[in-house]
Order: sequence, then structure tokens, then C-alpha cells
Amino acid sequence: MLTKRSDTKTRRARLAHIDAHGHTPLDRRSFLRNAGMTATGLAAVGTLGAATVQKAHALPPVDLGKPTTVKKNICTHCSVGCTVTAEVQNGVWVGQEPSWDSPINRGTHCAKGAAIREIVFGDRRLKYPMKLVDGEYNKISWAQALDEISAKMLEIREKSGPESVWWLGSAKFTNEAAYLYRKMAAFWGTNSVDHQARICHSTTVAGVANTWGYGAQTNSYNDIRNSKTMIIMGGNPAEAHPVSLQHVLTGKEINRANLIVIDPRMTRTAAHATEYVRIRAGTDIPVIYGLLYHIFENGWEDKTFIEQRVHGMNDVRAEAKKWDPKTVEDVTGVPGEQLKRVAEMFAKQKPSTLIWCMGATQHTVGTANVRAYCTLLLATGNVGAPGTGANIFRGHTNVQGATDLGLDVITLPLYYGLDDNAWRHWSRVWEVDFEWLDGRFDKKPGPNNTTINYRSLPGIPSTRWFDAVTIAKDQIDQRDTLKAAIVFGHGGNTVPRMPEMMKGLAALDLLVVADPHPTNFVSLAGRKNGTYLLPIATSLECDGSRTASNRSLQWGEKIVEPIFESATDYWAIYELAKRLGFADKMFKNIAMVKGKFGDEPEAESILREINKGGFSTGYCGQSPERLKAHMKNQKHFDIVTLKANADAPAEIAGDHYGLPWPCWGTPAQRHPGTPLLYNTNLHVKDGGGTFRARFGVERMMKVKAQENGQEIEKEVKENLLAEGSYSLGSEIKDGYPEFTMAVLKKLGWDTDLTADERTTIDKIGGNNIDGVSWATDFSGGIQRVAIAHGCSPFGNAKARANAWNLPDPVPVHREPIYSPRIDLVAKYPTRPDFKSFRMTNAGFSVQKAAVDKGIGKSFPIILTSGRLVEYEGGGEETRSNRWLAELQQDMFVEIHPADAAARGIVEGGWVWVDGPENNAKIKVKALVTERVGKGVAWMPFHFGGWYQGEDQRKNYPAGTDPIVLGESVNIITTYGFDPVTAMHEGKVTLCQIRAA
Amino acid sequence: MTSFIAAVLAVVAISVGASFLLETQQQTVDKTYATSGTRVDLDPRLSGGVAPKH
Amino acid sequence: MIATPLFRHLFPALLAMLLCVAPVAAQQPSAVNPTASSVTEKQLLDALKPNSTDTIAGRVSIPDVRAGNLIQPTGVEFRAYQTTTIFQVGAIAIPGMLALLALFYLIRGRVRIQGGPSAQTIVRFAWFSRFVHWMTATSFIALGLSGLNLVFGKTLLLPVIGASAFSAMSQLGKFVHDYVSFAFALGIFLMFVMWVKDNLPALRDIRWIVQFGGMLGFGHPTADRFNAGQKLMFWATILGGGTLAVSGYIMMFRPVSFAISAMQLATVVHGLTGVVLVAIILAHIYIGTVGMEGAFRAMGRGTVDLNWAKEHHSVWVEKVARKRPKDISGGPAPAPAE
Amino acid sequence: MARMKFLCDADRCIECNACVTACKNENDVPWGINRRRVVTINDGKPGERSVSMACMHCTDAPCAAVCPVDCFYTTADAVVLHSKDLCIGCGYCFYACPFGAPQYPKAANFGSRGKMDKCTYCAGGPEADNSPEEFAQYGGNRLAEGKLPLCAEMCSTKALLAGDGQIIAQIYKERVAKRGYGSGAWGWKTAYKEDIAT
Repeated sequence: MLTKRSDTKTRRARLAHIDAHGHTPLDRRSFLRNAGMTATGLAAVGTLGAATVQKAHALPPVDLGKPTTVKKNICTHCSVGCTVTAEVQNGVWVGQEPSWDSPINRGTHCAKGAAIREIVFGDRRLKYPMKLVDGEYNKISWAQALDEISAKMLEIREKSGPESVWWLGSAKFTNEAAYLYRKMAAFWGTNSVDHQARICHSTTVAGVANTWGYGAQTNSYNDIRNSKTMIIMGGNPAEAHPVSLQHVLTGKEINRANLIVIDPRMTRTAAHATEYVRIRAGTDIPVIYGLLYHIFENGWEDKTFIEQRVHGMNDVRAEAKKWDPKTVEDVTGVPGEQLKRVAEMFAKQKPSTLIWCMGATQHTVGTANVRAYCTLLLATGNVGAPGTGANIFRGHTNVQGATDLGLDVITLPLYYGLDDNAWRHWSRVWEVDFEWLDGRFDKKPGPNNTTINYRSLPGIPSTRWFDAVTIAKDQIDQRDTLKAAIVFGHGGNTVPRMPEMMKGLAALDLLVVADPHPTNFVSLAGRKNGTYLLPIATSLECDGSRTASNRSLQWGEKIVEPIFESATDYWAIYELAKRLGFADKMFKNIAMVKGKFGDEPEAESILREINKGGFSTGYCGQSPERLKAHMKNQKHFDIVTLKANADAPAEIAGDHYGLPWPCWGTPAQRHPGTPLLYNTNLHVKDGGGTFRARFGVERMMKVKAQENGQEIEKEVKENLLAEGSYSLGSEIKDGYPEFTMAVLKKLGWDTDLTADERTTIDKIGGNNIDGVSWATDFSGGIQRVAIAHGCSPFGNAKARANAWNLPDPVPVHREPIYSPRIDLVAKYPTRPDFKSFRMTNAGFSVQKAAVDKGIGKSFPIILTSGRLVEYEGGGEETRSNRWLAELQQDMFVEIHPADAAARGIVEGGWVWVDGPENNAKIKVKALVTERVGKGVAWMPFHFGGWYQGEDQRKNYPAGTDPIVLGESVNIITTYGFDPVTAMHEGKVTLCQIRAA
Repeated sequence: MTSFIAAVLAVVAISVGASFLLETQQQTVDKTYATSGTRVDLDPRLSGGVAPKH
Repeated sequence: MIATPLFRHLFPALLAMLLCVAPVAAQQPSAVNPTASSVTEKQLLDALKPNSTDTIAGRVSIPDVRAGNLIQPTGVEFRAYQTTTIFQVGAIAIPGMLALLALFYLIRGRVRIQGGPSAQTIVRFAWFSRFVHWMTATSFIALGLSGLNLVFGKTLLLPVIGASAFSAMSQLGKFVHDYVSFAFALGIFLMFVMWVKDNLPALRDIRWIVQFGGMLGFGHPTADRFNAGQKLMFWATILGGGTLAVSGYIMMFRPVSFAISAMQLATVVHGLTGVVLVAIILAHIYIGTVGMEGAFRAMGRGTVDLNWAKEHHSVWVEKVARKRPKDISGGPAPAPAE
Repeated sequence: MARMKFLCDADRCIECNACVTACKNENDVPWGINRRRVVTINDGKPGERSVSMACMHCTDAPCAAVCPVDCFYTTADAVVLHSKDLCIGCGYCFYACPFGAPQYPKAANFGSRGKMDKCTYCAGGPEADNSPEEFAQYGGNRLAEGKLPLCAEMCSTKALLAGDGQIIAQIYKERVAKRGYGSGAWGWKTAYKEDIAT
């Protein structure tokens, strides 16, 4: 035996990163080597079948002798915003390294992030454009595909109008692509453009924005480290946002904080909780009122906070009074003592934060749930300070950005809405004629000689698109039903009622699926012609910015050129716009760069256009240069505050990581971004703020009063502006409305505007300069002046515990459409049928029919759904990743041991799960576990490719089928839509389970 | 003597037969640890052969 | 030495071959902070103690259910067996047997045919019987050598021939061991079928044992076709070989439902049976060749000298003479044993 | 000289499986072989804990002790490695290993399981450091580059610690002291005959 000693130079020391412990670099020395051992020694025996695990040629190792380029992008699989560090050699992604410098993930990843390299050489990707001809997929060229698609679209436009083409965008778009896609829909002439936010946090956006101004996470993942009490309700971040748990668990350990998980299922997150509260699915509002009951009863509420910064808390108090512990226990199943304990912790051991996810949002009462959560935060004064807030964990990489940039049927980019002011603002930004834009839209005569202009009407949401295809023409409020669906980066198994979706899918004239993978739209049989598959690059093959859930923007570099014949979204959108005839207008101010297939829009240039128009949400300060500087200097940001350290270089000095929006004014004004929303402890110029004055300055309210011994109703004006609360350094020591030229003039601050700013404002205002506001002034002057005086450009108002414009201004409990508690359905029915998003929401009728049919008897098990750590969304991408697919190979249902025993179901055995609608059933494996309570079943939602017991693998074009297929839970999930956003009911329905 | 030679021959024959039969039945782990919902591209690296030498 | 805990739990282990033996759940009220009362390794190991063949097992998402075993404490015992027990048992049994045989040879010398060779022979084993014997014998030698290599090779051979050559040889040995086993198992089965009738115990076997077959000069006890010594050898071979085959095929086919402890047990049983049987067979080889005049030709040619037969198997000779006189023939003068 | 160890802080492990896929990513481990895996104990019950397990690179490794061809060796960093050229696929190491680390490319043992494969602590094998030959058989060699195993480096909650035993034990101790609880350094008693006194 020889001892070989090789002293390889230590390149980097890694231990230092494990925690805050310094350590000297490793000194790796030597390995023993067997004497006389030769490689050929066993060649002869090898032929006898001594199999060995070897490296395939497809994956070359990092060649240490060759130069390596390091590129940074952002993981596409959730919204935490983990930096992915790639080592590239010869245009091939050869290695992945931990991203130590990122203040968000600090080197770490979850299973998906650690396996992300696979997706850019994954051989299950769609390799070239394909067209479905008589049931067979044929390879075609990009040019042919785009020519045929655009011709068909124009034909449909001619026959049925622009509203018959439905656009579905993606939360995996970069901000720039999302913006282009929204812009394309606008130029085409429809508001029917949606994306994944509809089915994940649309109710959050609506509920939160209606409470205090913006529909986003108020604080950040990092800030959770400051919390002393955390409630995670309706979320399982240990699987959905694993890296966030790094911050949650560190916070829990450092502060010895309370971590309370409220969920129908004992999740992996609950395994690390200090208290787990099991509730009946769909009873979030009673649980919150159960908490508020104890809080109000014991006077634990934050009275000063409520007085200064909250409107309408008394209405909540009245509602909470109805929810005494006994009633709550009856409805939710939670013992009163436990809720009291949790309520006391949340109210007294502050700062407290409430974290939620799709367990809160995917309900017929989604918006109301979210509003109830916000109310709890407001009542305990837990908003607008470190360690507090609504920490809303969003889904995909850029679901926050795509939402912000208007892939939403109710608004133009950055929440400007759809009214004339909004369109005029954007036509100014785009430098296109307002009348021309207006002319792109369908119009129809309305009542009393008015004209209904579809330019201002919300479009068709992704939860109901198939209804809009199959519905009778006179049942839908537009000229014709949907004829074409253009789907960029969205799965086909994400919405309940798949049997009905199949009908819609079959009835479409044109289906375009532009995606790195064919998605479940393809696996579902029924179409023979008129389907096009376009291979789109993944986010990792794309330059551009992404907005993480904490509102930080991060610039991702294209790691490698799109593989196979894949193209970037930018190029595909540009080429499609060219063929639809408006590319010259749409790309007027956007620079082109040389891409893989020729000219393609430059990401930086698109971001500059967003900056130019993005004042309403503070997307105006994040220039590409600033974002790139942040990525370059990641290591200089603090992991708790996200603020640049004292030793940071000048280009990022004072900034918060990723310039979390709102980042006010022009990039030159160098606003540092707002890490915590509504934080009055900071000056606005340093990222502080107030609640947004969005709903006027006062409200007329009818109150009952005693006058001359008689009870009369009289109108009083209630002040909606903050009282005695203002952000640090504010010159106005009270509430104030949003800033317009009129307000500036009144304060005498208009003289602070520079001449250039004034010129721009004059140009925008025309003959009504006073109407130019902080959101429409793209000189940035109004914002600059307001901030200079310490004021939030959007005003300083109260948050609303009573949101009078919503269907349930103060949240009230409503039983799910399919509830096992018929007695409670009678007491807490869902809202009556009504029209929303151009079609009828018939929830009430469905609920009534279910009760009448006694559905609770034949379908006794509550079914809820959720996420697995290995997969994401519809799952085609991750189920095609061999490193991930190996870990979850079967669709399964979690069933309680008692329910399993009663049905003769064994662990790992096949079962049929029957749904209450359409005689739908799915065949899955049983996972017998106490994670779920008795009478409850849980299924993951990422599977697809089987349909009611049948394997649909043959429907995929050869070689593009994902490694793992399985039944989709949405085959058996059921009817139900939130009244505000048409969010589907994804979390509560009923089912029956039987051994197969 | 014939019985001895026949026996040796039989041992060899049975062994060779067994090796062929069993090697064809031998399953690589990628196949074994894949369930009904999957289509794994079987990995040639697992089925034998010697590592490529450069 | 042999009494490792593995043996104490032989039967429970066989019963407990099912996987995923659920860990004993800690007794915890559900309202208690699960962090403070989290399950610890020590707790689980303590819970396992009454039945040490269990493992700390949990749930894994991959289909390889054995991956659910987090810690298997019996690995330590297997190690003790593999590094010490089998080595010592082998080192005692095999050289010990050789020493015993040498001692026996020194004391007794070669057992001669007392009456001297006769001119007559008697058919002892038919061709097929001899074929089966040799098939079993040759395969056993191959299996024994390749098996012993795994026990002693590392100590005895590796330092001499070097790692590469030793590994190549061992690899080859392993293939040989696996495939040749089928011939051996077949042989054991056929021998059982052919000879079980003649190997059932009889009363006279007691006398034979008491007199030790007359080999130490206490006169010749009578015997039928097989004497008690041969019967013991038969049963040792059948039971030992059978055990080897069963345990070997468990090791080879690794039924999914078998726990690791069961696999370890199979390996231990296989190894120990193997070295013991090797030692026994050494005695068999001795007595069939050097140790006794006229014995080898029973398997060599199939016939034996009539005098030899009369001395050792008088009852049998009488039966043959009565039932199949043709089997006794005047042949050429007996040749010395090969 | 550093004594390299793994420590899984079960109170931090959330079974995200990053360690599993990071390992696949770094070493291109084929389907069916899991050098690292995460096991959940008491699943669905209070006290549920997940532990990421791979080769623990034991002091006085049982695998090496039982190997009939002596294909294991321990590096100066106390990492337990083996030579696939020497391995005969007998399976003894799997029976001896307390942690189920050894894996084989073939499922049944007809003739051969194939060459054993296990966690290398991202330290390759006996071939020259970071040579294509080494990569082909064993995967990456991060230790030679002064980096630690990717599984631990990428662990989402920093539950899985890798590095010098004294240092990671110290980190763990400090954590336990700070948070006030700890379910123990899983496998340490078995692998290193050590407990971490906390």
C-alpha cells in the first residue's frame, strides 16, 4: 500500500457559511491508493455484468482546466426568490453552486432549486414547434406556426370579435415578458388576459389591497426573523416555500418565538410548530373570530393603533361577539381554550405576524378569509413594523411581478384599473393614440342609449374560461363565446371541474400552448386539429427581472441559450405581434437585440418602459442598472433588514435588496425601496410609509342614535384619514389624501417642482393640471416633492376593517358549497347567485342542490388539496425532471387510518376517489396517515396525464411525456367561485373513497 | 470415471445456464424503483459495462 | 462466540421479516408543544431494545422501502460476526478437523480390509448415483473454496497477491459461487431422494456408534447399506447443504419483504453452516480416500470389494445376495484405491 | 487534520429533499440510487421529525471492516471511500452499515448487484482528484476544491451540517443552547461513538 499525498490548493472555505461561525479553510490532503491497482484489472470480469454507476456522457463535469463563467438567475419554482448560481463552460451549464451571497437564500435551495439544472438539458422538453393534424403531432417551423396561428386569430377576430380570443399568461414570465404580454392583449383589444395569480392569490390581492392599499406581502421572508409570534394559517411553507423556513425557524430559535400552525392537516410545517391547531377545512373566518372574541373580550386589542389607523373596527367587534367559544368549537372543531391561548400569544407577545397561502385564498370566501386575517392583524396592531405584518407567501418565481404588471382581467399594468384615466395614462406611456387603442375593442349598445365599451370591462378569468367556450351565446356578456385560447406557460390541470374543462377544450377552434413542456392541455384527449405547441425557453434561459414575494426585484441573467428550438417569450411575443399587425406601435420605444432567431426585444429596454409608467406601485425606480448592481453586490445586504451594509459600494449604498416596491420616483432619485409596507417608523425616503389613501377622505355613514328619546338614523361623516399617525419625519403630522397637483398647490409645495418636471406635468394634465397625480406624473416630480416633505405620495389613511365596496364588507362565515354540515349550510349559506366576470356565479344553486341531494351522505369525506415539495403547479416541468420525479412517483390520497380501516384500504393500495360532480372519479394510491384528521382526505395537485383511471401518455408528442404521470385532483374538485375574483374553490369539497 | 466427467460437465452446464437465465432476469434499480405512473429512460450506466476511460 | 444476539432472536427475527416495523411512538399528548417533545434517537433506540432486530424506521417517498430504515442497530452484530465469529469458527473448525484427522491417521493409520481383498466385487453405487455424488462434490469444492475466500482471503491471500489480483479473483469467485450453487442444490436434492430410505436411523446404529464403527479396534459392528457414520454424514450433508441452499438463495434473491435483520441472519447462517460443513466434508474426504482402504472405489467405479463390504456392511451384503445376486461378481483383482 | 462528519439537526430538517437532489445534481447519480435520503419518523404525529441520512463516514467504519476484498479506505480527512474497481458487489457492507448507505445498481443479487455506490462526501474516489475518470465513477470531488458536500451546502434550513466534527458539534450546541431544545445528533453515537453534550 502506498500513501499518496496530494495538496490541492484550497479554493474556498465553506464552513463559514453554515452559520455565523468563523472557520479556517479546509485543508484537504490525501487519499490512500491501492498499490498495483490498475484500471484494466477487472476488465475481464466486468463483462460478466459487474454493473457500476457511472457518469453519462450527456453531463460533462466541470473541467477545472477550462475557464468557467458564473451566471446568476432566479429559481423559477416559487416566490421566495432564491438566487441560482450556474457554472457555464462552452455554453453548457456544467455545475451549480450554492449562492452564498444572496441575502434571501444564503446558499440554500429546496429539492426543486437543487435540481434546477436538469431543466435546461431535460430531454423531455418540447423540442420544436408542433401542430396537431388529425390527432397526430407534426413538426413544423416557427414561421409556419406563427403564420397559421395569427391568421386563425385574425379570422376569429373578424367573425367573433377580439373578445373571443382568450390570453393566458404566466407567473414564470419575467416582469418584462409579463408586461409585454399584457400590452399585447391591450393592443389586440381585450382584457381577457390572466395568469396563475387568479388561482393562487387573487383573493389575497383583492382582500389586502382593499384593506390598506396594496395587495402584496407587507414584510419579507427575512423580516420574519424579528417575529415573536407567528401564525401560519392555510399554508405549508415547509413544502411550498422551504427556504422561507430558514428564516421562520431561525426566528423561532433566536426569539424563542411561538410558531402556531392552523391547518386542517398536520403538515411538515406543523411538525415544527410550537402549537398546532387542527380546524375543519373552510372555517377560517370562524377561527379568526374565535381569536378576536377572546381578544376583544379581554381587552388585548391595540387600542391606540385602532384609533389612529383603522376604520370600522367596531363592525368587526359586533361580528366577533357572535362567535363565542362554544359556537366556534361547533363550527370549526377547535377547543375554546386552545384559541384563547393562541389569541393571547398573538395579541400580547408581539411583534406577531400572520403567514398565509392558498389554504386561505382558494375558497368561495377567499377574499373574506383574507380580510379576516388582515382584521386580526389590525386589531392587535401588528402591521407596519418589523416582525409584524401579513406575510403572504406567493407561488411562482414571478407571480408577484406578473400580477403587478397586469396579467389580470381587471386592470392594466400596475393596478391602474381599466377606466379612461388608466388607458390614457398607458397610452401616454406607450406613445400610442388613445383613440386607436379604444378602436381595438368591441363595443355594444347598452341601456339608455349608452355604449358598453369592453375596454373598461373585466375579462374572463382562468377559472372559468371553459365555461365561456361552451356556454350558450346569450348567457355570456360578450359578442360571442371564446374561440381561441393562447396559453403561455400555464398548466391545464390547475382548475377544478376538469370533466367540464375537457368539453371547453374540445370546442375551441384554436389552442396555442407555448411552454417548455407540452402541459396537461395536450394529454387530455378530445382535440384532433387546431392545436399548436410552441417550445418556449425556461426562465433560466431568459434575461430579465423577477419580483419575489417580498416585492424585491432581482435581475436574472440568461444562463445558457434556449436549448433545442426553444425561443424566449420576448421573441415569440414580438413575432406574434408582427403578424397581428401592431408590432410597430407596440415596440415603438423598445430596443432590439440580436437573439437566437434574430431581432428580439431587449429586456432592459422593456424594464425602462415599465419604469416610465410604473408610478402607482413604485416600479419606477428600479432601473436595470440598479438591479444588476444589486445582483453583483448581493453579499453587502443585511439578512434581516435587507439593507445595504455600511461597507457597501456607492452604487447600492443605502438601498434595500432588490429595491422592493414601492421604489419611488425616477431611478436618478435613488429611492432605496420599501422593505416593509406602511412602516411609520421610517422616513418615506428610507422606505417608510403609511396606509394608502385609496378610498377617499371621508365616508358618509348611517348610524343609529338616540335623539329626544327616539332612536333615529342619521348620517355622519367618518374620517378615513389617519389620525395622529404619520411616518417618521413627515411635515404633515396627521392623515392626508393622495398627492395631486391640486394638493401640492394647496400646500404651497408646487413651487418645489423643477421646470422640467413642471413641463411634463403640464403636458400630461393638458387643461386639467390639478388632476395630475403621483401615479400619472411620470416626471416623478410630485412623488419627489411629497417625499422631500416626508409624506407618502399615496396619502396617509386608515386601513379598513370595513371594506364597504366588497360583497361582505365585514367578513361573515359562509359554508363551503359542498359541506358535510347541512345544519350549518342552512345557517351560513353561500352568497346568492349573481353575475360576475360576464357569466353567472351559481354557487347558491349548486349548494342548495347538493344539500337537497343529501350529498354529505354519499360523499362523507372532506377533500382538501395542497402542494408537495418536489413538484410545482400543474407539475409538467417538475415531473419531467428525473431528479425530482424519482422522489414522488405516484399520485396519492392521504387518508386517516380509521377511514382506511373502515373501507378495507391498505397503505400503498389503489383506491378510487369519487367526486360529487360529473360522476368523476380518480384512481390513486392510498397513503394512510394521521396527517389528516378523521373524515378528511388530502391530495397533492401537481399530477396530470391520467384521466379517470386511464393513462393518457399516448397523447403526448413522442418523447415529451413527463416521467411521472398521475390523476389530477382537479378531475374531482367542484364548483365554487369567490364573488370578488372568481377564485375557484380548491380547498374544500367532498368525496368518497373506496378500495380499487 | 465417466460419472465424474459427466458430473463436472453438468456442473458447468447448469452454472452457465443459470448465469444466462439469471442475468436476463436481473433488474437494474432504475426499473425496480419506478412505479406504474412513470416512464423512466432506462439508464445504460446501471446495466453493466465498464466506465468510459478517457 | 456463536451466541450473538442474532441467534437469540432467530425465531422472532424470522417472524419480523416484514419491513417498516413502525417505531414505537413516543407517548405524547397532542396539545403539548411538539418541539419540546420531539422524538429523539435515544428514545427510539431504547424502545427497540426488547427486540434488537428492529430498526428505527420511518417514511420515505421513494419506492425503495428499505430506505425507510434510518438506523439498524444489528449492523454492529453483523460486523462482529463477519470480522470475528465466522473467522474464529472457521479457523477452529477447519484446521481443527485437519489436525484431528492427522491425529487419527497417526493413531489408527489406514483402515485396511481385514480379510484382504477378495476376488469378488459387489455393486455399491450405480452410475447415476455416482454422477450425482460427483456433481454435488465438485460444486461443493468450488463453492467451498470461493466461500472460504470471502472469509479468509483478505487475511491470507490479499497480502500475497495484491489488491487488484485478489479482487479479480474474488469477483470471479463470487460469480462461480452464485451460479455453481444451482448444481449443488440440485445434487443435494437428488441425493436426498435417492438415499433417504437407506439413511433412516436404525437400532443397530447405536451399537455402531458405541463401537465407533470398529475403527479403533472394538470389533466390527454390523451395518446395513449405510452405517451410522455414513448416515450422520448423509444428514449433515442434506441438512447442511439444504440450509446453505435456502440461506444462500435468500441472500441471492433478496425478497423485498425481508428485513435487513433477516438478510443478516441468512448471511450468518450461511457462513457458519458453510465452514462447519467444509470441516465435516474434510472428514468425509479423508475416510473415502486416505483413511480407508477400498472405500474410494465405491464412488470411483461403483463396485467395492466383497470383503470390504462384508466387513462394513454385512447386513447389506446379505440383502444383496438374497435379492440381487447378480450384483456380486467375480472380477479382476482389486486395484488399490486411487 | 479535520475530521469530516455530517450532522442532521432534526429540529430544523423539513424534509424538503434538497440534499437528495443536490447530490444527484453534483454527482449525476442515476435513478434508483439515492446516496442520501430523508426519513420521516412519527409521520403525522406530534413529535414528527425528519432526518437526512447518508453515509456517516464512521470512525472505524463497519463497511470497511466486513469488506472481504478490502476496497474501503479512509482519507486523511476521515472520509470513508471505496474503490469500485476492487468492489465485488457482495453486499456485506450493506448488512453491516447501520445507516443503509451502500447502494447497488442492480436490485436482485443474481450473479451480481454491481459495484457498490455510496455517498463520497463529495470527495470522489481513488482516481486522480477531479479527473474525468474519477467523475465518471464517483461523481464530483468538491473536497479537493476546498468545498463541502453540496447536500449540506444547499440544505434549505441549514439543518444538515457538514464539516469538521468539532466545529459542527459546536454549531449544534450553540443552537440547542439558544433555542432550548434538541432531538440529538442523529447517528453520532452509532457512527462516531460520540454524543454531543448539550
